[in-house]
Amino acid sequence: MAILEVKNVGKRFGGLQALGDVNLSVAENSVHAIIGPNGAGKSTLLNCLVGKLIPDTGSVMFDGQSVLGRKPYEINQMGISRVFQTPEIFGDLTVLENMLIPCFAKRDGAFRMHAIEGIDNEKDILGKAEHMLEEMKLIDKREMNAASMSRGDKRRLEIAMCLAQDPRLLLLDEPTAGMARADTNNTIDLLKQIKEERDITIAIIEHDMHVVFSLAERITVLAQGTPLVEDTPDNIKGHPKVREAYLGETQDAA
Amino acid sequence: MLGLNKKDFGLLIIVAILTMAAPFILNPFPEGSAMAQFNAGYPDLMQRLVIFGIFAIGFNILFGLTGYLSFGHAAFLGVGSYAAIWMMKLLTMNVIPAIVVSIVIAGLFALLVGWISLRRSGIYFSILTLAFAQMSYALAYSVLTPITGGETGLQPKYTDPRILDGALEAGQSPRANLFGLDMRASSELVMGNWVFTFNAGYYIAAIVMLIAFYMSIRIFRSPFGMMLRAVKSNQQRMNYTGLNSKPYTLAAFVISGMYAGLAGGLLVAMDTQVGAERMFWTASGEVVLMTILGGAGTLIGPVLGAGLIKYMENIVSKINKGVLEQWFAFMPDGIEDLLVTMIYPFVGKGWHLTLGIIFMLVVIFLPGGLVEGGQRIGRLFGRKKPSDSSPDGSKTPAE
Amino acid sequence: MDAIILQILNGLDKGSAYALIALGLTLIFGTLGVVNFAHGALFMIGAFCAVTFSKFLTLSHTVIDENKTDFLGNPAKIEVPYIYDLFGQATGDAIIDWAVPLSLIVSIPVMVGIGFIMERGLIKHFYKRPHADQILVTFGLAIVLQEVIKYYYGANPIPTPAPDAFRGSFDFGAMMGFDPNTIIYPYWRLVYFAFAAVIIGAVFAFLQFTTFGMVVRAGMADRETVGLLGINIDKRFTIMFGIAAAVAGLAGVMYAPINSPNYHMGMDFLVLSFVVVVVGGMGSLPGAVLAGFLLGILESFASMAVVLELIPGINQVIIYLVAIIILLTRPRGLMGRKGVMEE
Amino acid sequence: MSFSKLTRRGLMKTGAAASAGLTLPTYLRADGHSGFTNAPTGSTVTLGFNVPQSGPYADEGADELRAYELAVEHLNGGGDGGLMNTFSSKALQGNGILGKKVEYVTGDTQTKSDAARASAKSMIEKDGAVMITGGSSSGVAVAVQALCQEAGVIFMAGLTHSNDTTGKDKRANGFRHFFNSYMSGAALAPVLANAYGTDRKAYHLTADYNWGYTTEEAVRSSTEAMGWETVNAVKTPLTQTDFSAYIAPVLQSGADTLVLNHYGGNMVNSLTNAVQFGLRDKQVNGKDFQIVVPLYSRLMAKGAGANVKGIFGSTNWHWSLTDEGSKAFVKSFGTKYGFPPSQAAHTCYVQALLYADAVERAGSFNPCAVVEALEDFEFDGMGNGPTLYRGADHQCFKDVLVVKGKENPESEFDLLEIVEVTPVEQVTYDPDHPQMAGGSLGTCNPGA
Repeated sequence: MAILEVKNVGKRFGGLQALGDVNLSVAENSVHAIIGPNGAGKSTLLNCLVGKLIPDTGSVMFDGQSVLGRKPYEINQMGISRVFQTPEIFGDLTVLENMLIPCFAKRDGAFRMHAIEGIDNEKDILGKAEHMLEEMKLIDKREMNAASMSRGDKRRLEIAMCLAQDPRLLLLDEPTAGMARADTNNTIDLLKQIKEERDITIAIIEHDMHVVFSLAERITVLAQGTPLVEDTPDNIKGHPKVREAYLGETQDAA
Repeated sequence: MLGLNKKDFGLLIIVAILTMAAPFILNPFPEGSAMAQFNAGYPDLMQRLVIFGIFAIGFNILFGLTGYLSFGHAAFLGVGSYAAIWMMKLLTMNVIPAIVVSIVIAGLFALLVGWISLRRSGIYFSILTLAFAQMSYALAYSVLTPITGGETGLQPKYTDPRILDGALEAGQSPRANLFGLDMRASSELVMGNWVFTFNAGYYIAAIVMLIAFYMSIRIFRSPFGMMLRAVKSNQQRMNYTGLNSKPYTLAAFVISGMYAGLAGGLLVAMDTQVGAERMFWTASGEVVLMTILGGAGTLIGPVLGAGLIKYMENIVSKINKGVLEQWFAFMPDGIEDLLVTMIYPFVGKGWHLTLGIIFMLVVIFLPGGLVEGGQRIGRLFGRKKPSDSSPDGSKTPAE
Repeated sequence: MDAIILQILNGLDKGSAYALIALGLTLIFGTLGVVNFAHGALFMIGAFCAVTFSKFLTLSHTVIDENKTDFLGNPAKIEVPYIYDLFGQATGDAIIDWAVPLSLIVSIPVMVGIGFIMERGLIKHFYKRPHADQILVTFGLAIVLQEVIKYYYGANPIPTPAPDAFRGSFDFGAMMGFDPNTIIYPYWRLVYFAFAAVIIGAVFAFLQFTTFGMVVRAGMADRETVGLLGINIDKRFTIMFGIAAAVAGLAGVMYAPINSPNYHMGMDFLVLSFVVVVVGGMGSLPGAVLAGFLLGILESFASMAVVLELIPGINQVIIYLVAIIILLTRPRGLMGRKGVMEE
Repeated sequence: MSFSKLTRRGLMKTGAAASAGLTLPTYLRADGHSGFTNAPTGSTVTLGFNVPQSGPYADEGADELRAYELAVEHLNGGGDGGLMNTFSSKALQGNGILGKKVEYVTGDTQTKSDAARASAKSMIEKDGAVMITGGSSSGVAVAVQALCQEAGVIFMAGLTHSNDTTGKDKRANGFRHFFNSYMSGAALAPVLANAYGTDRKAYHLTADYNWGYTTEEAVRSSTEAMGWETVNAVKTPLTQTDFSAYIAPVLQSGADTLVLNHYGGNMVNSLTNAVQFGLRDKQVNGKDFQIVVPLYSRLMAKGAGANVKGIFGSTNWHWSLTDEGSKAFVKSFGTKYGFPPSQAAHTCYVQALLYADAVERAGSFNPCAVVEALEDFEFDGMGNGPTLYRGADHQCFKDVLVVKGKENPESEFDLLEIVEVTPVEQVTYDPDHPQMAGGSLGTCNPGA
């Protein structure tokens, strides 16, 4: 069953057709990768899914409900979490606080005037946050300012923050971009582990073929704003069209 | 204790002790001595110190936590003041309804201004708030004169209707009171050459300030407070974490507007008069300066900043040439003249100069404001472990 | 009709003052990323350059005139400017009369110097600091500067008249076929408008057509990249600060005959010029100029008696009202770039 | 703890309770209950001089302060005695006030009512001032006057020209020596009619706040009574610095006279702008265009420079007056400071002396006694001719000067020439005149 259904989505920026006629279906509990050369429209598509952009045409259904016209925070509350290319965390806050915020968002919704009771008294939330940190091996950094962590740790924290909301769909935007090989492998392992332990669907945009082929169960290749092929990794590897349009170019990108 | 952790409770107790003992602490010099000029323990200034403390505490909830720099907060103080004085003119000289109404009206006005201004961020937000405040000032000073008294402001008169109070004897000045306790009532304690004044109004204002301070600690330590700091840190992440930052910032804006209204109401309760200059942009700027000077985002910083500025304004501005000559009278004539000439430009009518220099020195050398200065001194002497991770964010300078 | 033409003329003149100040403010903001609250003070110092220069020209020695008495009944002391001794009375008077235009020559190096000192001594250390800190430190500096001026010149305005040749006003009405005296405009204000146009044009040309300007523009767009190219952008920014200070100062010099300078004239303009800059859009030079003229014209229209009868008090709030409307309809002002000072 | 309704320096009635819990030896003030705020107990008496020291009126404030210092010197027997020699009342001995040496404290009003009240309060509460005086605007005067009424001290207003100070906002503890808008109008109108004729069309520019309103009303009603027509009256914001947009349309309106109801910086700028527009070189309705400035001050005239030449206005006092009082004052002020005093300095000096004299005559610092001594007090020799401090509204009634900007000034102080000394009868009005209506003095408040 498809949890995310993208139908006939198109988006123009002035004279530029960023997305042509995108149809995409992400099956529940799968890992689905979207690849494509630079300018293929991957990020535009992603932004259409999370409410940052509104497509000109077509529909985006998540779990049977349309996400179009909803604000990012509403879409998030529906169960879609997003990991950014460069980790977006609360740099001025401590690691623990970074973890607490999604926990509160999960429990209290988009806004709650929760101004009197101290955080110290929220034992359930604190417990959950610390548990997540432990799981992500960040617990010894809990009092650290998030901005002062290493990039790898920031990435882990961001993923942990997304997971704390128990999303049904996790969107990853080039999660290993700019990472050293060791960090990349750690992230792959982390994502694999997440997949094993949770009922979660993962959609990933990635340049790095190593990452894609290690994780993905299905792959969609995007070129010039339209999907070229959609298939299993094994089939994609050998697909002549893909080689021609894409893989040649990725060698320098990766 | 009181829902606070040990450290915060300690801070609250220290502040409570300081405010309660302010009549002693602010009057360290004996009457008649040359240094008595520096005594600040008289009712009016003590009242102003705590009232502007409230104003700055409230401003800090908005600016210190969310990073939204409002340049129009004096408008809420002014609106609160006008609301309070009209309650005193129409209803009763009892300060309770005046203060309550001033909070409510300022809150409503802040809701309106915030709802519009928060559509923009950064400097665009600052200018929007400034525009609203300047319009309020300009209108209050001119076309709204029938409501605001314009240039001459409003004072209660014995001819006002005041439906809850009995009619005053002709010629009696109406006095602000709390169920009969006159705000201006004072007792004096004479100890040797020292005179300490205990003023009813001051203690009421101080208690309100303590409550306001306590509330601000609770807000800082609450999930709401954390969300506000999240707004400042990364709005993008906040939105993608399912949180709607608008109502959070609007709530912070309204709360700080209500604090400003409370300060405005208290000003009227202590000194029953309102003038439109209270809303001029320099007054809005002043609270920004108080907050940054003390340390934005810290709990106690704004109170310290407010205290410093008001102290300068009221004490340093009163040091005239005669006073200087009196100080240095014991020195040989030439040196006396030299000292007087050197110091004179910085005191009395030159107090603005000293203020400007202090602003510059603090920002240049203490980016975190006076609180950072205190921490440095503490580290120097106390060898206490610096509290880097203190969740009040005192470590990170304000944006 | 004639009333409308007159107010447009007025608005252009008013706007040229706003535009000049906003231009300097935007130059500093756009190149250095610094919010300079001391910019109004620079304008004020410019005006006081004119005051000082005319004081300097009238430096006098006293001659006791036994025939006249002063207010206490003592023999009067007559002040004779040294310049009379040098050039004779007629030439001396002519030079004194032209003090304001002449002081332009003096004020350029003075203002550039002040700009250099400010940038190297203070502002430089605040590039990486939060905007709030920049505001506080420059505000402190503005207070210090104006208090220093007040200490030496007092709080009263000091009359600094334009040369006699520019006294009176030009009758546009008669020229355009209206009744005489319906559209008159003072010569000096026309001079001011022309002067502002020249300065604005010169700044734009400088940024557009010189290599220096191109580097600075590139730096405004992306400081790091330009730095990577090995160009010493800091030095250029210092020069830019000097230019901005000179623009503000010259605006002040020429403004001195319009309103007698006083020590707080900078603060009076500060808030207004920030509104102009923001309405124009942070970091946009054409925006600043456009907004300056737009607000000037609107302010002039709002002060017409007919308009005031219709909406009492509109002249008090027009600028702020327009600012609110523009910022709500155009999120980044008229011509602002995305992401500049929105955090 | 029980609170006694005393402010500082007054005696505590029941303060003993306050010290009950303290182990240190405590003493109550030894003096007896004197029944009013800040009753002077020692050998000195403290006066509070509350003048603008920062902001646009700082120079005027500085001149006021000079006058006060001079007054204190004279009261304490120093200097040449100044106006004490010419003052019709001879109660002052030059030995302070009631034998107590006069001391003073100063404060900065910033020309803001809040700041003025704060500094007045600090003088009352901290320094024990028994009288507050000074100020350079009506907003401040009204605010501080109301404060002094509440606190139970006397307020001797400085420069305040609005009708409201002794009109709708008058207070029993407050007194004004300075003249007001009504008097300006009443004094100016006949002179204007005389000089410019009775069929003038006037265009008013009015500062958009209380003082502007009362001045416009006063000048309008008295000039209209002379036959002038008011073509238009436009309000200008207080914060306006460039008045071109208001002045440019004046000629189009068909007006031949421009009345600038502005003061301070506003007046300097609007007058400078008007002259720049060349209005005074124009002919309208076959008449020379004229400009009028209802309230003149020499300090402001100095700011406007040559632009004041030939322009009519009114003033409270001018140093070129030749009566004995004025001469004495100019002499002692000029000798001490090297330049002639401004009208602000004069009114402040006189107010300080009048207060001291009233205390001497009343034999008490008690505000109610002082009020009684000042009410309906007639005096002379203070530079304005015979003067009455009217009991009904605490306003001084005296001759008003109509002045004109001098064409050929002989010195930097010689900017105005006296055109006419309007006799007091012509500027006197009923206490319940419509322009003054709506207020009530109440009764004097001695405070504690």
